[in-house]
Amino acid sequence: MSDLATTRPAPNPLANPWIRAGLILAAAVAAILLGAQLDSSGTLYAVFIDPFQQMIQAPDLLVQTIWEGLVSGVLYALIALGFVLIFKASGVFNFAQGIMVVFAALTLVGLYEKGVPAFLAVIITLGVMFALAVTIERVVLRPLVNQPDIILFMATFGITYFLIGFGESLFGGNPKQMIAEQLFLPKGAIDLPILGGLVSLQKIDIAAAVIASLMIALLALFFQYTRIGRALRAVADSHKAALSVGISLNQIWVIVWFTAGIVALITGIMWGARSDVSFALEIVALKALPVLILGGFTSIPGAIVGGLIIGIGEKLGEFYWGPLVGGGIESWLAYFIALGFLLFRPQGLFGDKIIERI
Amino acid sequence: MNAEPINVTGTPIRGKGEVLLSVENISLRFGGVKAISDVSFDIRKGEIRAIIGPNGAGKTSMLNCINGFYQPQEGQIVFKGERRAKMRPHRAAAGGIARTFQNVALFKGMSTLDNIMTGRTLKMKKGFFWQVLRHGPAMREEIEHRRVVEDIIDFLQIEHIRKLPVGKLPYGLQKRVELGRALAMEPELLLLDEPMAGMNLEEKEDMCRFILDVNNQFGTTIALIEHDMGVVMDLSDRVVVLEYGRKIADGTPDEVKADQRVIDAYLGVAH
Amino acid sequence: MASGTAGEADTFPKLLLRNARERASRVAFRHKDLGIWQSWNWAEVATHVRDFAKGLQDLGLKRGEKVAIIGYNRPRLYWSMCAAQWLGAVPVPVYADSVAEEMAYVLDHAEAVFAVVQDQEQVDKVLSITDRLPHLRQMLYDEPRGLRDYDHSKLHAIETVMQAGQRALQDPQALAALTLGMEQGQGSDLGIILYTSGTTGRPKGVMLSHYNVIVAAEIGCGFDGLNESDEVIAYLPIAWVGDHVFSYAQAMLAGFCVNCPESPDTVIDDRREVGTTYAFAPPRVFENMLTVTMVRMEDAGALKRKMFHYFLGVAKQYGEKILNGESVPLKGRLLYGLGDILVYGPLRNRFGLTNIKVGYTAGEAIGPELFRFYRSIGVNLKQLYGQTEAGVYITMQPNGEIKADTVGKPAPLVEIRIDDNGEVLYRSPSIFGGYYKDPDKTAETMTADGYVRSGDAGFFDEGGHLKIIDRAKDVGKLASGELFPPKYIENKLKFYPNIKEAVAFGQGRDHATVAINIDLIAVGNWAERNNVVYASYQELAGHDLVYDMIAKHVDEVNRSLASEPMMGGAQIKRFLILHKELDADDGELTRTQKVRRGFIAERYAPLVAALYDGSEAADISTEVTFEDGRKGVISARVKVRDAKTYPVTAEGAPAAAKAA
Amino acid sequence: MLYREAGQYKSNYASDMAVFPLREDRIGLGVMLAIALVAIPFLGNDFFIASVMIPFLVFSLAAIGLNILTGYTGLISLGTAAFMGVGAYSCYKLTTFFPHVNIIVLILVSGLFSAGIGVLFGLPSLRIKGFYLAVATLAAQFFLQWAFVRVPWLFNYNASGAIEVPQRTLFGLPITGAAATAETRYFVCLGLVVVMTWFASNLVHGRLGRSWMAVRDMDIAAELMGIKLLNAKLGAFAVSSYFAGVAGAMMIFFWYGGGEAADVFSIRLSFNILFMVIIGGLGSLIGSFFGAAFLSVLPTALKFGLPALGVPLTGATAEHVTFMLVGALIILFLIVEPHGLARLWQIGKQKLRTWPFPY
Repeated sequence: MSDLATTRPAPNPLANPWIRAGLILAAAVAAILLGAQLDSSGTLYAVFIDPFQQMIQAPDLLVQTIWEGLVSGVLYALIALGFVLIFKASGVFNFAQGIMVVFAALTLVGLYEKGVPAFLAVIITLGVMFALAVTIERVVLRPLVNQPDIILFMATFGITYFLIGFGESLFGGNPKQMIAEQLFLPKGAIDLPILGGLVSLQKIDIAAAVIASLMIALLALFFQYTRIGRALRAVADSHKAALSVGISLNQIWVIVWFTAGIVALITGIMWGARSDVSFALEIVALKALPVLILGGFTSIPGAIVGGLIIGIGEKLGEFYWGPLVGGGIESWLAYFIALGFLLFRPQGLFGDKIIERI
Repeated sequence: MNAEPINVTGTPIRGKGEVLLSVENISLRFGGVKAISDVSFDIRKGEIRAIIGPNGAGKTSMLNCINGFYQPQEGQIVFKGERRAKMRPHRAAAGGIARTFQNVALFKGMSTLDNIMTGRTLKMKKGFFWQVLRHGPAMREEIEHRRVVEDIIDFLQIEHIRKLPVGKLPYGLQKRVELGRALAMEPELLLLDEPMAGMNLEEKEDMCRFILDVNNQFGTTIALIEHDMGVVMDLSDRVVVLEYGRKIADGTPDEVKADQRVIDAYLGVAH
Repeated sequence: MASGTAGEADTFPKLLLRNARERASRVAFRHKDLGIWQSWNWAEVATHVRDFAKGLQDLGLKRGEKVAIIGYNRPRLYWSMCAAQWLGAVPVPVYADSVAEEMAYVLDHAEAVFAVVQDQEQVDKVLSITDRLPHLRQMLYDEPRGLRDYDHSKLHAIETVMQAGQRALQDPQALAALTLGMEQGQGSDLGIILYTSGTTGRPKGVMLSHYNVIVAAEIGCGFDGLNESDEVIAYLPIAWVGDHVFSYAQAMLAGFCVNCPESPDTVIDDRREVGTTYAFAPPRVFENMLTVTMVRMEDAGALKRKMFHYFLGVAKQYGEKILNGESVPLKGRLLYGLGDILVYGPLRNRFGLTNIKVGYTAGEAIGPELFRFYRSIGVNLKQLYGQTEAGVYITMQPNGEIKADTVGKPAPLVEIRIDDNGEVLYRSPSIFGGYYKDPDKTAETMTADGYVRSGDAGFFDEGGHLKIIDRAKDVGKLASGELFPPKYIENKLKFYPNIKEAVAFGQGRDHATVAINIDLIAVGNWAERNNVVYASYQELAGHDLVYDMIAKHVDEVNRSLASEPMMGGAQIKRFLILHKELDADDGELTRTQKVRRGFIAERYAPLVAALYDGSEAADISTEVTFEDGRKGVISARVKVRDAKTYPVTAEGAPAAAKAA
Repeated sequence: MLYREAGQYKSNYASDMAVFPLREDRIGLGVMLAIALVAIPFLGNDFFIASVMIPFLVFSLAAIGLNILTGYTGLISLGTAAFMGVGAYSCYKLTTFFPHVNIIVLILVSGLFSAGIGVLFGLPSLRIKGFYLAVATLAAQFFLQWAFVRVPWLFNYNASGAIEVPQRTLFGLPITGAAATAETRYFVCLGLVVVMTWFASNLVHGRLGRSWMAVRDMDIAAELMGIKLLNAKLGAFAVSSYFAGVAGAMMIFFWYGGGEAADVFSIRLSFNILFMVIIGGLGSLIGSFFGAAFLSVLPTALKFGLPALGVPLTGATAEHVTFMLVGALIILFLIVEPHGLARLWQIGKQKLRTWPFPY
């Protein structure tokens, strides 16, 4: 009992000269940036009142925005899911998840372009992802076992760079069209009259949400009811425990990375069907980081909820507040949302409480 | 001299000073679990005070409260006449409380010398400008503190590992370096959390000697947690016994040894 | 005292003042302490010693009284010698590692009134025997650690004594009086008493005057051209005449710097840091360095190992010749130059011998291979033969005339005569004035015409170089009447790295036998390479394969004995490997690590019996003293092996005949 | 083998605490400086100096900055490029406000702005650690990068969004702008990098450096030693960002020119600098140089080296191969020597010291 930890006292932030200096600086920077953008008269109104008035005045637009946020949130969540799977089972913070999505999608499209039938291409792509998992386990993870986290983290950077170069030299750097139709993914939109306006829902988005939900359910079942799934959960708790169950760590890593590969492929198909398949997705995949921060690195529900919060928050922010500062705030808003959460819950929404022992 | 040989007369003078620190009705909870309930005791200037008790008695938590790492929900701590309910650890350090840890908490990537030098941080004043130049006042300050650190190294007999990274040292030596780092703060109150855990007999004897010498030579007040009863009884002037977060005895080693509740607690009776 | 004294300065305090005048700001002493080399120049040392002398005087030290000095090599302990000499008192350095018993004898015998000691350990040791030291009045210590609570009525820190002296000397009259007292000292005054550890019996106090020691120092300084720019590291016991002459007398005379290491464990690193130019070490130190070198090189990569051994071969071929200034073909010079970059230079660097001008070894015979190794890599290593009674120097090896198996020519000013029984006798201005309080022993040792009996048997070879066989009284005879030189045999065995010690028996017996101590480092390493598993020293020592290996060495020694004049009869018939290391703490070795043959024969009587009664093995249990002073008993069953002996060869026979 | 330590004793603490206590190391440093000052300008052509050496110096400085934060203080940052950008844009603005002040002064001052922004984004480091902190720095990266594009004031409302590097002189010699020769720019960069490396070395060997490392190794213990965590961490952020800022300003003014300023300071540059630090060795200044040399020279070497070896490469393929190689090399390095090139250097030096012994 003597070692049990408690939460540390929160210091009075204002008492610290650094924080005071920081706040003054922050205010100064904000003033400079905003001052350069806004006329001084309507700033407060534009920030705190006008957007909400707009929401109330045009609820259909609000619903539309939220729906779009929801959909991109689902995709963020899918990428984050890949992260969580690997992090839970092997403690590796897999920076390469984003590029695995691109790589999977590119492989699929590339194969199809080479004349392989669509569904066969899917199967071959799965095979490629399996081969990738085995290779990564053999070449990267096994030699690096027992290294500190940051080393493994950096190794996934290496994987990322390698896959970028490899993918580009195989498939070229140009954006490609996803073979959505060939995979019988629906096209077109459903227009719903809501709250006095029309809200347009893309069928592909609905499909994405459904497929994502299905996959999450499948994963849950897999973890809950299969021997391997249970072993994976055991390994998350303790590597030794997993070994005592009689499953080799190496196998587990292959399975986990392969699972993450499947998730990546599905994410890639969905994402590709909405926009192009290109390496730009790599940067988008970084959005999974704030999602993970919100959800906690080890929680699958956390990844989903986090993804939705980030997706919706981002779209609302961009739509209602973005124009105030010249737009494009989608590129960083997600991180600020996560940061805001972090300052209040450093361990994330669903993460385990941080215990400080001494 | 012809008649009488030179002999040793000095017995250490300690445990007679005024109260340096007193713990008043401290309670500490983690969520619903009570780690410490309503414990009071005091530490007098110049004494060696042992805190003993079975595992989970709240000993380390007690030390953590004393140096501000944990905030007790109830009660107060009076240190050098100053009453406080809350204190940041670095404030406690500035006030003259140093400590070592149950599981060695050294700075593993740094050398023995640098580890002990960090103990001097609070006493180093030269600002950023001089630090950047590392000449003139900054270097003089650095040398001045190096001298103090070398005295400590000499005192603890760790000359041969002066420039080695501490991460690879044997456990016993790490404990010694950690003690050195705490001593470098020139504390008034030194908290030692199981200074002899995991040591062999010889290392224990060395450590005992160092603790006594510190107390004796620098007049440092020491509060220590230790499991080895022999060591506790030999070293300490007074002992406080905790069990399940409560104080069950307080007194000289002999008094405590004779206390029925202590005997029960240690023999596992009457739980 | 014409040539014997350095001008006016005929005592050490006077030499010190001369140095303070002539080279005031040159560094005189360094001590690795608190992480750096704390330094004192001659002017500072002179002031400290003067203050110290005054402090001692005020504590009641008087002319002619004895001051015991106990501890490792510390500047303040050296200063205490000089401070005592300043007052006309006589310093008596004592081996720091001697047990209380030995110390009690020496301090009592010397009638020491003051004891200047290093630290708490020595204070405690002296305190534990004070009831046997009626003369002891005051004790001083160098390191105050742990001594705070001791009764300080008769115990003082050197620092406080010096400070008190300094305060007292503010009075110009006191200063004048103190200086006057010092100037009254003469070269012929008793300068120091050095107790010899002695292989048998009680230590004897060798009395040396200032004149004796200064002459000895002059012999050495002149012989090798030592000057004020030299650096020496003081790490051998201060009670040993060698250290006294090298680290005290010669430093005072030539004005060079004495470096005191941080602790006995850090000598190698400290020596490397200071880069000594003048070094002394007993053979075992050199041997140890070579053993460690070879052991480490075993772990090096194959290529590096090959290169290393190749260049050692080059060095063997040309190195000594180059050092001796002989002619060497250009190819040899080039190869040696390359080797110097790749191997010899770095090796000297690791040994801390980069700047070495001359290195000496003495005290024991050094293995010829070992000796040549150091010379071949460019270390000017020499042997000397000396004794405390001689103020150290008896013979020395002049540059260019260095042989591994002799100890050189008579040192300057030294005359040598070989007695009828083969014993070496010597006479020089530096020989001692007698044993303290022991006229009988003095008379035994000194001849009427002023020669000193060395107690060693030896002979001059054709080149006029002295060759020492053994202790004169130890050169015995077998029952057959053939010569039995035990040390000679032992040394031949000890030249093998695997053998750490050997003790030969045979006096009055039918044949020679030996008990052997293996070298744990070398044999342990061999065991590792050969997959020999062992749990303890005892187990390793008793291992059959180890016996086989040692048997080979014994066999080689026998061959070599068979080929030498007069030695053929002393071949080893049987041997055993001892189950424990011979240890000075158990009295089996002297403090200078020489074997005490008689004591060992007694202590291991059952083993010696087994060596002669033909049995295969014998049981033995011996009491041992652990490092912390506790005692315990070790028992073992020790195997005995037979060794092959060889007929005395033709080459040896005529020589033997001639001698006869 | 090259070391002769005998006789190199220290009789005072100042020399014992010197950064290079061994004479051979000081000689080595001297040789390297001589090569940088004399051999390279004499032997290298303009292309080599402008496309290899100047980038190397700029990256080295940025890597030192990140190393102070990540290697010495243990705080991961993925926003180095943005902090470099702050330095670059500050410097640009300063040149417009103070056209007569020497450019070197302005570059050094622009680092202060970067330090300020660094502190601002370092504030969360008190509450959050590890990967969580990486997100805070990503926020800085994306926000600042956005600002470089969206705040026209920063690029003086230039229609193209580019910033123009004005011509500035030092002792009458043009050191920035089109008229500045590669050599002069190189010498200025070299001077700045040498001086700032010396500053960094002073800092990490002193009280601040020890505080940083203490926070890195065991923050709780550091706090109980009286080290204020917030001060130590923000101090590290400030110093780190200062170095990054100066490097950023140097990058634009001495190397890149202002054309693509907003694109240069991208997340990819942040990653590259992080790789330099990791491959070079965390917590090692010399490692920062190694890492920078490795990663800045490698692409150039591949681009021109492979065709020279007879491997035909189009521009695009070369880029792809570079990516793959860099990725593979990162993994290889992490496997072979996770402590980076600096550790290899250390081991090599140790081998030379103990030569011919293996240890």
